[in-house]
Amino acid sequence: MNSMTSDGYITADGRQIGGKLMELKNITLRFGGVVAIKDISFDIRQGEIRAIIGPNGAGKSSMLNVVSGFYHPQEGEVWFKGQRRQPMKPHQVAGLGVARTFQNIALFDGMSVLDNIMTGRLKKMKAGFLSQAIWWGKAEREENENRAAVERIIDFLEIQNIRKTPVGRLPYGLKKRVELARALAAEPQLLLLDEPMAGMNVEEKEDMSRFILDVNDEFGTTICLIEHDMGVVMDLSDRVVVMDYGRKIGDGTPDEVRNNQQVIDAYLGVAHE
Amino acid sequence: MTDRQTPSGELRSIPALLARNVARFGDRPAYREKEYGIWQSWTWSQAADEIRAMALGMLDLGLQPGDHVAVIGRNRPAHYWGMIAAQMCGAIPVPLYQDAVAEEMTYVLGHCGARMVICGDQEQVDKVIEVERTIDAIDRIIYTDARGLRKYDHARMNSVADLQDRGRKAADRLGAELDARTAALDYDSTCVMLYTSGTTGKPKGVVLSNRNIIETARNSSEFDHLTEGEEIVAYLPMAWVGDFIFSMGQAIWSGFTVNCPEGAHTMMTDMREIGPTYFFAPPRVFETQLTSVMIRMEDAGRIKRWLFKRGMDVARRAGPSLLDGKPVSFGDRLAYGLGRIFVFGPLKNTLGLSRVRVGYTAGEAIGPEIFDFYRSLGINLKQLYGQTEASVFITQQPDGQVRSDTVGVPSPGVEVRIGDNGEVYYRSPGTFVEYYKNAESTASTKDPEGWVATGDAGFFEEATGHLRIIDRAKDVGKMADGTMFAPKYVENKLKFYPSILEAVVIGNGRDFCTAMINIDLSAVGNWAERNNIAYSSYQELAGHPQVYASIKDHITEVNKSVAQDPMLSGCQVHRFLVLHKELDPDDGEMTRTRKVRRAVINEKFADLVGALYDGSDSIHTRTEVTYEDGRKGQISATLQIMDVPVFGDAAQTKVAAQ
Amino acid sequence: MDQLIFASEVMLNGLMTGVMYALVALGFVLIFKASGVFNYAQGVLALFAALTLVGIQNGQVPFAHLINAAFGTSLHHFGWTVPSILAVALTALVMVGLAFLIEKLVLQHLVGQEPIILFMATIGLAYFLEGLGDVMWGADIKTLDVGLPQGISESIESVTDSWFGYGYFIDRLDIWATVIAALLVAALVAFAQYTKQGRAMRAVADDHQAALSVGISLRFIWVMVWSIAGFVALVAGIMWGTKSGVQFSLSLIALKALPVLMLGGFTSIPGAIVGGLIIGVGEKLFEFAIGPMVGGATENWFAYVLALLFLVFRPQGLFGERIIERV
Amino acid sequence: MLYREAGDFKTSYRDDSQTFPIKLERWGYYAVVALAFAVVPFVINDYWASAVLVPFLIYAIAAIGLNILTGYAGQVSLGTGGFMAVGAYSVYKLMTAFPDVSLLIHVVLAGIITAIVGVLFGLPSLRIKGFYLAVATLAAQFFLVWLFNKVPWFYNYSASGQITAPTRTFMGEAISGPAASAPAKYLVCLSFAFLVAWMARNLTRGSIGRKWMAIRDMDIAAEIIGVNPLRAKLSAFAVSSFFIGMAGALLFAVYLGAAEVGEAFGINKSFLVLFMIIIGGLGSIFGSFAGAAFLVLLPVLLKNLLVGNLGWPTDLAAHIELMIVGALIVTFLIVEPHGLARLWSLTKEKLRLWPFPH
Repeated sequence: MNSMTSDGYITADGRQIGGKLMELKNITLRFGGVVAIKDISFDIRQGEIRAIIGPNGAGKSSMLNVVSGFYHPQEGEVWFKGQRRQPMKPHQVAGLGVARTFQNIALFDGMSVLDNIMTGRLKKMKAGFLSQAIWWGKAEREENENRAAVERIIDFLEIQNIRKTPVGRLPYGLKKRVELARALAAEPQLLLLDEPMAGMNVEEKEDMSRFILDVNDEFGTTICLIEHDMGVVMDLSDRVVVMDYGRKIGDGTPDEVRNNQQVIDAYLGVAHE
Repeated sequence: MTDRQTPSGELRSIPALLARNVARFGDRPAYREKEYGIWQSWTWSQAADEIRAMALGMLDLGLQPGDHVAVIGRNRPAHYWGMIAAQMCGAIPVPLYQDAVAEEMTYVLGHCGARMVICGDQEQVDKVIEVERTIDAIDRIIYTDARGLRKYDHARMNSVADLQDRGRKAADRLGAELDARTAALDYDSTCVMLYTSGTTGKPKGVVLSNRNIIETARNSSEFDHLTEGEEIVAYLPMAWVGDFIFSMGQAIWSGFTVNCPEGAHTMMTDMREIGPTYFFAPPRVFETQLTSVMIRMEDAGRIKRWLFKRGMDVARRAGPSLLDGKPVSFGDRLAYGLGRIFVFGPLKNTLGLSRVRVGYTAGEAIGPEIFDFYRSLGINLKQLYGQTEASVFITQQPDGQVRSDTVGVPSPGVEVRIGDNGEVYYRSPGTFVEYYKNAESTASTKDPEGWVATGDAGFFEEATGHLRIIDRAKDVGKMADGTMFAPKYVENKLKFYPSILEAVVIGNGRDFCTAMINIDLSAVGNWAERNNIAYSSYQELAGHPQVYASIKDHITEVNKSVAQDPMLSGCQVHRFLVLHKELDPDDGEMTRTRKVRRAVINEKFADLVGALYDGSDSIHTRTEVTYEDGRKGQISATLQIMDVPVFGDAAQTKVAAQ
Repeated sequence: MDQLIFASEVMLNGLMTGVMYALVALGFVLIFKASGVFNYAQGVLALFAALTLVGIQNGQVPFAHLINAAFGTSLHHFGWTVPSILAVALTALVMVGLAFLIEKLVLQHLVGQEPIILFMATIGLAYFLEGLGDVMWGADIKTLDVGLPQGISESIESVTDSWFGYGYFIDRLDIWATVIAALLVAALVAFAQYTKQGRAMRAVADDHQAALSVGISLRFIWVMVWSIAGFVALVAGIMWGTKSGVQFSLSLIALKALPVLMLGGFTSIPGAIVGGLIIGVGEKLFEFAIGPMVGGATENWFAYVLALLFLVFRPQGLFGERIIERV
Repeated sequence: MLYREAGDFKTSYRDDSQTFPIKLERWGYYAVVALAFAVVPFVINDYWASAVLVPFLIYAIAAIGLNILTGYAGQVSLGTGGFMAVGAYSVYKLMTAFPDVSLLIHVVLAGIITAIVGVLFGLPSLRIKGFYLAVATLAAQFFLVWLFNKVPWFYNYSASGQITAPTRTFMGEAISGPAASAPAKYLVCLSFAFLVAWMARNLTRGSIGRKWMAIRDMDIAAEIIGVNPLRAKLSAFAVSSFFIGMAGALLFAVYLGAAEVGEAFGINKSFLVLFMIIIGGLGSIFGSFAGAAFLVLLPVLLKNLLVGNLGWPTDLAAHIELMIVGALIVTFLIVEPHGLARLWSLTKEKLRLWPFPH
């Protein structure tokens, strides 16, 4: 835990970044014979915006799934909040304060925007079965308290006017925002964004970037995002990990990465894409 | 008028009234705001606590009596509270237009020397910080919405919440001080300062005393029997006197509820949810709403459209009379009842107007058809006439005496007289104290007896005693015999006919009026085709006898109606001609905004004017014109001049002329 | 020793029933593979086929009841009878027509719906067809005879008797049924493997889009598989019908086939066959061994419980493709 | 058109999330409840009770139960008949074993027993999905029916193998057995239906309900945001079976009076209830009532029409009914998979926007 307080750093825009929130040590992940991730190590620090980039098929998604605890690497260790994380069921990871969004939106189409976001707070709702059945006491109180919390997020992401709309009817951009809202509702310490800008037009991307920055600024949430669109990431994130063919080929501030030969090769597609 | 009695008790200030409301309506809702998905509500006592906390906070931050506190932001309870809190500290609230750009703001903030500025959000804060570069009077910024301000330097900045914490902490220390200052407020101490969005020159700071606001609020509330049960939606700019009277003056006098929408974009839905019982909107709001209704109905199915049409026909026929309690045939009553169920009931409901008991429109003249549309739906929409200097009310329409062409009778406590130049003067308890730091324009607007010139010309109808506004006073002249000459009044009546595009009425200082007409080429051309009248040019069409005939009929009609108003009967058009060319900005005959330049026309068409008055029945003229490409050219034509029958006593003056 | 011999006889019977199950199950698998529809109506198809067959054979007037009820007439038979072969052929035609209608009126409009919706739709279809069958041909139990030999086969009895001193009791019909079923199964497998349409069908099963892109008409495939299913149903109908008369209970063979599918996997033809045999033998043995202790009639549920337990440990069935979850 | 919502605003989340947020509907609801409890009992006669209202209420309970499992939690079950049987036989055993305990308590206990059985048969749902599960639930159906058929203990060794409900009273009124009056039966079922609907609404509006729906809409995502699938699914099975069990108990004890498991709780019962929620609307409590009403009334109407008016033979009518029901199911699945409930809400939207089209 001492590492939490030690070795922080100051970002370009003068934010104080804390110590290690999560550290991945020599992670290797295989599917059957296929090696998706080969011996990758990096850390995510308190309060920073950390990006994992790389060309399609570089293993970014697998990496994020390791971070989120959905995949269990065959080799290597995952340290979170100063403790080694043992393999666990996905629904247990949520309890540790990790929330995520998905590359291809994973909202609950049968429910309204509000209900979708409310699901983000399920872990916080403890009312007993009976109390809920008769909707008395704790159940109702808890429902209203959490609604209030969720409404703040709705207000923050400026989606008041679609509050009661079924998510099925929403355009793509808004769905992404609702998904972000759902993740925020869990008040995570670590927020994972899987290609938050995928398939967005320019101004949607700008909106999303603004929200990501605001989230980090307003709630001090640590954010780890993966994205293959290099441009956006560079002016968004404090530090960037670059992956290619399941290996780490670069790690550092956007500028450092930008001038890294291997990265340039990978992106200018010496190899593929 | 200074001897006007003060209202019962010692209710000589807004804070005093607030205290009264806490005592009288303590648990009734005072303010609501749509936020976080529901209508957050504050009872009068809760609001009073919030306000007191803010006031103490301001005190703690060193606000002095007589300081000015600017408020910039959308309608929010916190902003209204801020103003009351400032008053409690003996300071003067100054609400500003939130869309004002930095320069305007710089002037105003500099002019009033605001010590403290309450800002709605980051945008406003940024502007104020911008202003601070040039103005150093400001030493505190209070903001309501913290979003994005986290990283700002908070040395001289507080959030409202923070302000209130300070206040609550300092309660024991400063409570007494605050009460003292509040008690010190009397009937003639300044209540608010409002800047008139000056169309000409710099904006002027209108100083309104507690007397102005409270007397006006009381009189107008009694006039419309407003109770603590009313619901209003506060959405008009806080800097505008109207909002201050409705959402502050009347609200606190009658103790009714002020509802603040979530934001501009949700205005309509919020309006629908609340369903106000007392509603004010400038004509354009009603216009846009009506158009949107019509557009939406276009998409409806045939049955619905038919139903709507039928419903509205009935409404137009029976609605207004029912509203004014005039007798209506049983059949119409029945039809209207059905219409209420199937058409206007739901319609009013979707527009959020179904609970409106009293509605006002003012500002500029509202189109009769729009006005009637809302009236016929059974909405008691009325007109009032007022201005900032009067704390709004000069005249207003009593229930059951509502018409689209008058602005009603003098509001209670207001004296109105028509100057000999036809200009409307008023004197009332609402009459403003002064223009801040601007003695001479104060003097020029308000004479020693307290009469204020509105700058509008108008007259009272003998029959009804209702005031009718004719024109801006400066455009109103005198005939030779001294009767009023109001060209615009007549011209507007003429232009009401589609075939008449422009009309220039002449007669200032003359024995009788004459007119030069421009026909509307599209309308008349259209008419010509239908009656297969061949024509090659505007000039030819303009000279066509049938056209002349129809124009003559129109003018005759107008004369008839003008003759109705004794004061204006002198303005009947005795002779007219149809111009051989269209009045054109390129020829300098009109402004770019298509306002007639009388002077230019008088000298350019001097010969025509002469002919109009020397009794000749035709005149040959050459006129210089500018073509599209800028080349100049000459056109010549022989114009026919026609006499028009006139009515009433105006008939003699004509005889006299010959 | 005797126990063993009895058991073997039981197993033999089991195998023969198993083949029948396999046959019905195959109908499901074909439709499922080609159209992703889990066709609950399969059993009712069999009933409907059998009813139609009988009806045609005896020259019944279709909808006689309805017409009589509506117009107070009293039609029942045309008064002629149709030779079995012809009747079977005609019935087959009817089944093809039915397949066509089903595709046109139902499947077409449910393209792209979740499987569960399609499943429920076929339940509705089952109800409809059952009702239709009864309205067309009447609900009374009918005997069906297309000339299949019946009764205990003495030859087998005597042979086995001479071998183990105990004569197996085996119904000729069962033997015939088994043989025909086996042939049909073989034929279908061959069809699926080696004919053009068969390959097209499998292609559709594997990937609709791809199939479309190479110009295979989904609608044709569907009509085809439903016709085949109809034909299979017809055969099954004949067997069961001959054995125990044509009546509502006949439609329950579908319910028998379901566990077979769960066991074998909905998408696997060999699975259907193996599953069928396992269930057939399993339930007979279970009834033979445990039945008496719990009051018998265990066939009703044994297959299900077996399949259920099995599924819990191998959700995709014996030969079904593995289900992989991704984020 | 009918709606007048101006001025109907919410100042607390409590008001905003109530079941009938719109004033008009709230009053309508109160009116219906008042009517059902205060007026109907005095005008009801035996025909209406036994032909329409009582079965309607009982099936509504069952439909709500199945809707919890299938409509909300997305787990299709074809075992409803079997679970109703569990309810029926439990209540029978309880009634006969503890004659002096109130029947109402027995009904609830029967529900609880069914809930336990339901959870047992729900276990496979953790491994198998969609119609694999649907088919698997048939196992419950067949096994349970067989069980009650073959084990004499369940039907107290009665010669006929039938179970017959003895007369039980509540506050002196006979509510089961031949002596029970129409109003008594009606009121008992109404009270249960009302409570069940109310509980179901509460459960589905809160966190449990959201867990169920999350699992239904996208189980992996649900798991990642922290829903424990085991708990969610089993709780759905438990609640669902609890309601269905009570429905079975009432069906036997109050409505039928005597039952033979095969025909009273056969697989057709399972389908009947499934059809009710398809036609009524998956994931809607109102839909459960609508569906139940529809499928209870349809046969009555057809019978009156075909047999009563046209004098057609009963069996023919029955077969035509089969066809119609089947056709309706298919039509609904094609045209409006969300059933009557959705149709209703669409109409409602139109009315609220009236006279505007959108």
